Amino acid sequence: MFDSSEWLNTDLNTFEIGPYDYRLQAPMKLSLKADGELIVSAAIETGFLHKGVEKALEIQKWRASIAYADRLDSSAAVFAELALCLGVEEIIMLPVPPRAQKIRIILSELNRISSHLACVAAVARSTGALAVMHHVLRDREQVLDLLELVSGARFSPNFLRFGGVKEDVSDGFIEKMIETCETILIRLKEYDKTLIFSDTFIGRAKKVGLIEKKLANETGMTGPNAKATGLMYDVRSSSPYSGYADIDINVPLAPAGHEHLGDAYARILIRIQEIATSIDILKQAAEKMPIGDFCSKKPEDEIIVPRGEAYIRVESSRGLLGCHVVSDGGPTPARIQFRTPSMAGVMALPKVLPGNKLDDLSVILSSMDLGMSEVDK
Amino acid sequence: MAGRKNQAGIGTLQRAITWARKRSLWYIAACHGCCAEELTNVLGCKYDIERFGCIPQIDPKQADLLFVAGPVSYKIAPYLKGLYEEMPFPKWVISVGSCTNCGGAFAPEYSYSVIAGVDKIIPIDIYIPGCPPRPEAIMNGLIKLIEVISGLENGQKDIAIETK
Amino acid sequence: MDKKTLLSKLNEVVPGAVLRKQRMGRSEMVCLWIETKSIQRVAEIIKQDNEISLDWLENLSAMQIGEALVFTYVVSSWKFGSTLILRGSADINVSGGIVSFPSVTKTWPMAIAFESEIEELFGVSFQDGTLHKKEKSLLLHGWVGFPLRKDYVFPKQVLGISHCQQVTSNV
Amino acid sequence: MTPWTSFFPWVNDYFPSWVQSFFGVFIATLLVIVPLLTIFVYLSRKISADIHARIGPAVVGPAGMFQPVADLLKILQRHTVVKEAPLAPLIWFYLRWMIFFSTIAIIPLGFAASIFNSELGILFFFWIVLAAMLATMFVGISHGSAQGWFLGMQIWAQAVAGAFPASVTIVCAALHSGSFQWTMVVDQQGFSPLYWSAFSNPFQFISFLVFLSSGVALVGLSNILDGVFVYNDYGKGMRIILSKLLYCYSIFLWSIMAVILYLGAWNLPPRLISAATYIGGNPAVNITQLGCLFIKCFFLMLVMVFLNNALPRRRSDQITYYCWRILGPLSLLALFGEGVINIGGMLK
Repeated sequence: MFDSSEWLNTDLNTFEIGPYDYRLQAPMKLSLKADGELIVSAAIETGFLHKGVEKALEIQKWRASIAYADRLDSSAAVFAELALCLGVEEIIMLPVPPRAQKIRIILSELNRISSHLACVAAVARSTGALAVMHHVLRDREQVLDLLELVSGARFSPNFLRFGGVKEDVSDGFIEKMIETCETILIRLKEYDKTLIFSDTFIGRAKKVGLIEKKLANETGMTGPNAKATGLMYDVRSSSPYSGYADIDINVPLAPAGHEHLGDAYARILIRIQEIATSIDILKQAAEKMPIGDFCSKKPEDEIIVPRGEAYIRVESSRGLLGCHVVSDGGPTPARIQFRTPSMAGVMALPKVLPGNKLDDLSVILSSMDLGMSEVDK
Repeated sequence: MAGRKNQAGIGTLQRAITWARKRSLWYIAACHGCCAEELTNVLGCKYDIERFGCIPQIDPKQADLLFVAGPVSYKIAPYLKGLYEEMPFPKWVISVGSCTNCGGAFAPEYSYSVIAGVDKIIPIDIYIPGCPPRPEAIMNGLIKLIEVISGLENGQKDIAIETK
Repeated sequence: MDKKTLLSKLNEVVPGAVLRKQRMGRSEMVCLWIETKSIQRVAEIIKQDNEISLDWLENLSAMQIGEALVFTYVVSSWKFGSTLILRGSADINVSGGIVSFPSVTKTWPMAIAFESEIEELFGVSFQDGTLHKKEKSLLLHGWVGFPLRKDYVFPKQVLGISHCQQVTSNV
Repeated sequence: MTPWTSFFPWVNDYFPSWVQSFFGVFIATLLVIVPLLTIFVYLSRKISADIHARIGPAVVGPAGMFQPVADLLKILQRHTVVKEAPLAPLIWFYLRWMIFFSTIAIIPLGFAASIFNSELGILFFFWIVLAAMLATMFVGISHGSAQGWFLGMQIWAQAVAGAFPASVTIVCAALHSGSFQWTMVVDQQGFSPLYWSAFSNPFQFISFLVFLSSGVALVGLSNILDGVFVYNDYGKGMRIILSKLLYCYSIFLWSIMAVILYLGAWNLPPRLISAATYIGGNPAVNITQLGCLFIKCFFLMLVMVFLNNALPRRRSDQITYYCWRILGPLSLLALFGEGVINIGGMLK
């Protein structure tokens, strides 16, 4: 990354980029030392969005813990719900009817598409392509309308229950979902022309924010950021959970010799391809949707969780989301800990930023899609 | 020069200034966590608030309106207060979502690090309930703020926005 | 790498380290209780040994059960995709309130983030890990008390702002 | 005795000529430049909203027509920011503004109306824009903060990179039309596009494209950097308006130069000229010429709006690389080609 020809060996300017800044996607403090235009060293301070979710989960009863799992990170809400529900179901040994599993897959894939579209919109905004940003937000609205049609809420749906789903999916929903999938596939081609393959964007995103495979390995990075560096790990295919077993997923991966390996451009490509795979999964889930009841537990039943613990892995839109649920038989959970995927991104930042130009800071941060409310819990 | 005064005793110059203030509210958004996602959609093209003359600004010195969205932790409270102080008068604050209104899901008995209501550090003009509130609710709060600025008693509607 | 050979290798290299072997809840993952003083040694072995090569610390979570802090290391390997869970525990009421526990950042660098979080929320100081600058700090500087402990009492007032529900007059 | 004052002959015996030209400039600014720029601000917001598939300002007046008026009035009456500005950036800021707006005196508003019709014509314009960019750099440097210094240098590097190909293309255009004087340049071109000098020969077309794209580097995109640091720190209402007006005016200036040099400014078909003289005599002709000039110039300004709002934008070091490595040689090629054609012409 450091081609020494660009060194100015001037004395280093320090740039303090505070919590509220137009270049950052979420509040964090960055203190950068820059030699002219090149960033030399970066230090990050987080913790500004610390809400104490895990303490709140220990105070609330079991029934309310799903709503708090939503609030962990709003753009990847369904995944935290899914992880928590799977954990508790494993402790209670509660069978989940196959129809509910398919509905859960549909919900999580819709949430993944809306989270990736939000990341593409952020990258378009950071490179100045405001038109593409608005078009991406318009298409994201269609996905959010689907989530609202199912669960009534656009972001934190609070739709999953222990043992299944809150309500059945109305029959008009499946057709509307297939129709939205078609329009989004067409829109993806439109983004290719306006943003992805326009040479100004390639110029802005090429060799920017380079993450080597070794660094991704060292910080335990998963999800699109790691797939862009060639690190093949996807929980849906390696250890399928909740009905992913009979759905074949071709996980996008940047091949080893890829000329954009690990930079911001590869991350955006991987996210676009993940949207395509999610659409493919949605179609398969729609075909294989069995008939049956949607929840193996009546809403009015009392939730009694015996002593026990479980560790669940779920593929969230930012990577591996782990949930370690511990219950001591009481009415409230003993301990619920989330292993959030963006933590690896935050840890890797001080090693990714040096060597890049100061103008590219917002491109790097938006292409890594760091969910700060996930990191600070 | 005693301009012609209307029945509320406000001179034409003052009415012109309030007209200008309510029709061009440049806003800056303090985004923390969940409700911030709704603010990007409100800026987006389906629920566009630039129709009301609201341009997103990148610097508090240029902004008149501050959207506070999402749970405000004690660690970011001084910076939020600093952001509010940097804005020139006259300025207004809209608090989006129940986390900033009253602590919401992270009320004081459930969370130790979220301020129970941002009106403990900065004065707030409009409270928008919801967790997260729908974009229509945020726009309704904005229209309510425009009505408050133009001094209409509650219930009276802003004719220009109603007809559009 | 099945359980038998893993256990035998561990016992012969670090005798007496593995206290108990059990299943993790109802899943088929193996969970080994390790005595605190030889955690670093065990971590070293399972990472360097090329048949086991558990080189990715997936998750490090702490919880307080009764009077003890239990640390759960979920370790898996990129090569084989296998997962192992190590358990360590430490007594919580130590004089001065700060529990000391050996750190594993030397073998798994990604443990820095997990450990700094646990340091703040549980009041643990991890011994002789890599000297990492406290990059990721969660709470306000100088926060009194460790929030995730069971006996934690919520603050009455923080930064001059009263931590209570009723709406004070506009500041 | 400019044709504009032919309306009221008594003007000559009361006011000396420099007072007339002063009032000419004053009126030209108030009646022509400022309303044109407010229309441009409104249209740029409405069109960029349309590009983004949304409705632009729609509440103020019919289809949001008076939105710039509301913005203007709001900015003016806003209370001052707490920090009072140190002297150095202020001086350079106002100097830059004065340099830019001094060009109003020499804008050729129509054939006979150019108040100051000198031999230097086009070159005079070009060096003024460059001087204004230099003043911007000093605004940045005297700002004192690392970010201010850094952004000031960035603006100046981008300006110089844009200036070199622009100056070569100006020389090439003057070579084509024989002199730097406005009137001579315009006489070479006719009303129909075939006679425009941009399409007269391939080298002129290259120099037209190079002139436009170097204008984007020199003037068009600099607004992002201005708006970020200097005026915000001491952003009193009036200064924000000035910097916004300045940005729109610099685009207007550059597109007027492009129209005059390459797109056959204010040449009207003979039948239209005779009709205009029949209706209102000489001033009516001037007004139609002015209208023709501004319509053409308007379309070029909308290109700048499109570049700013729709497509992804290059970094400033990529812009300077693009100017030096691609636009520079292209403009030299155009100059060389133009020279060959002239020599060919002379030998004939």
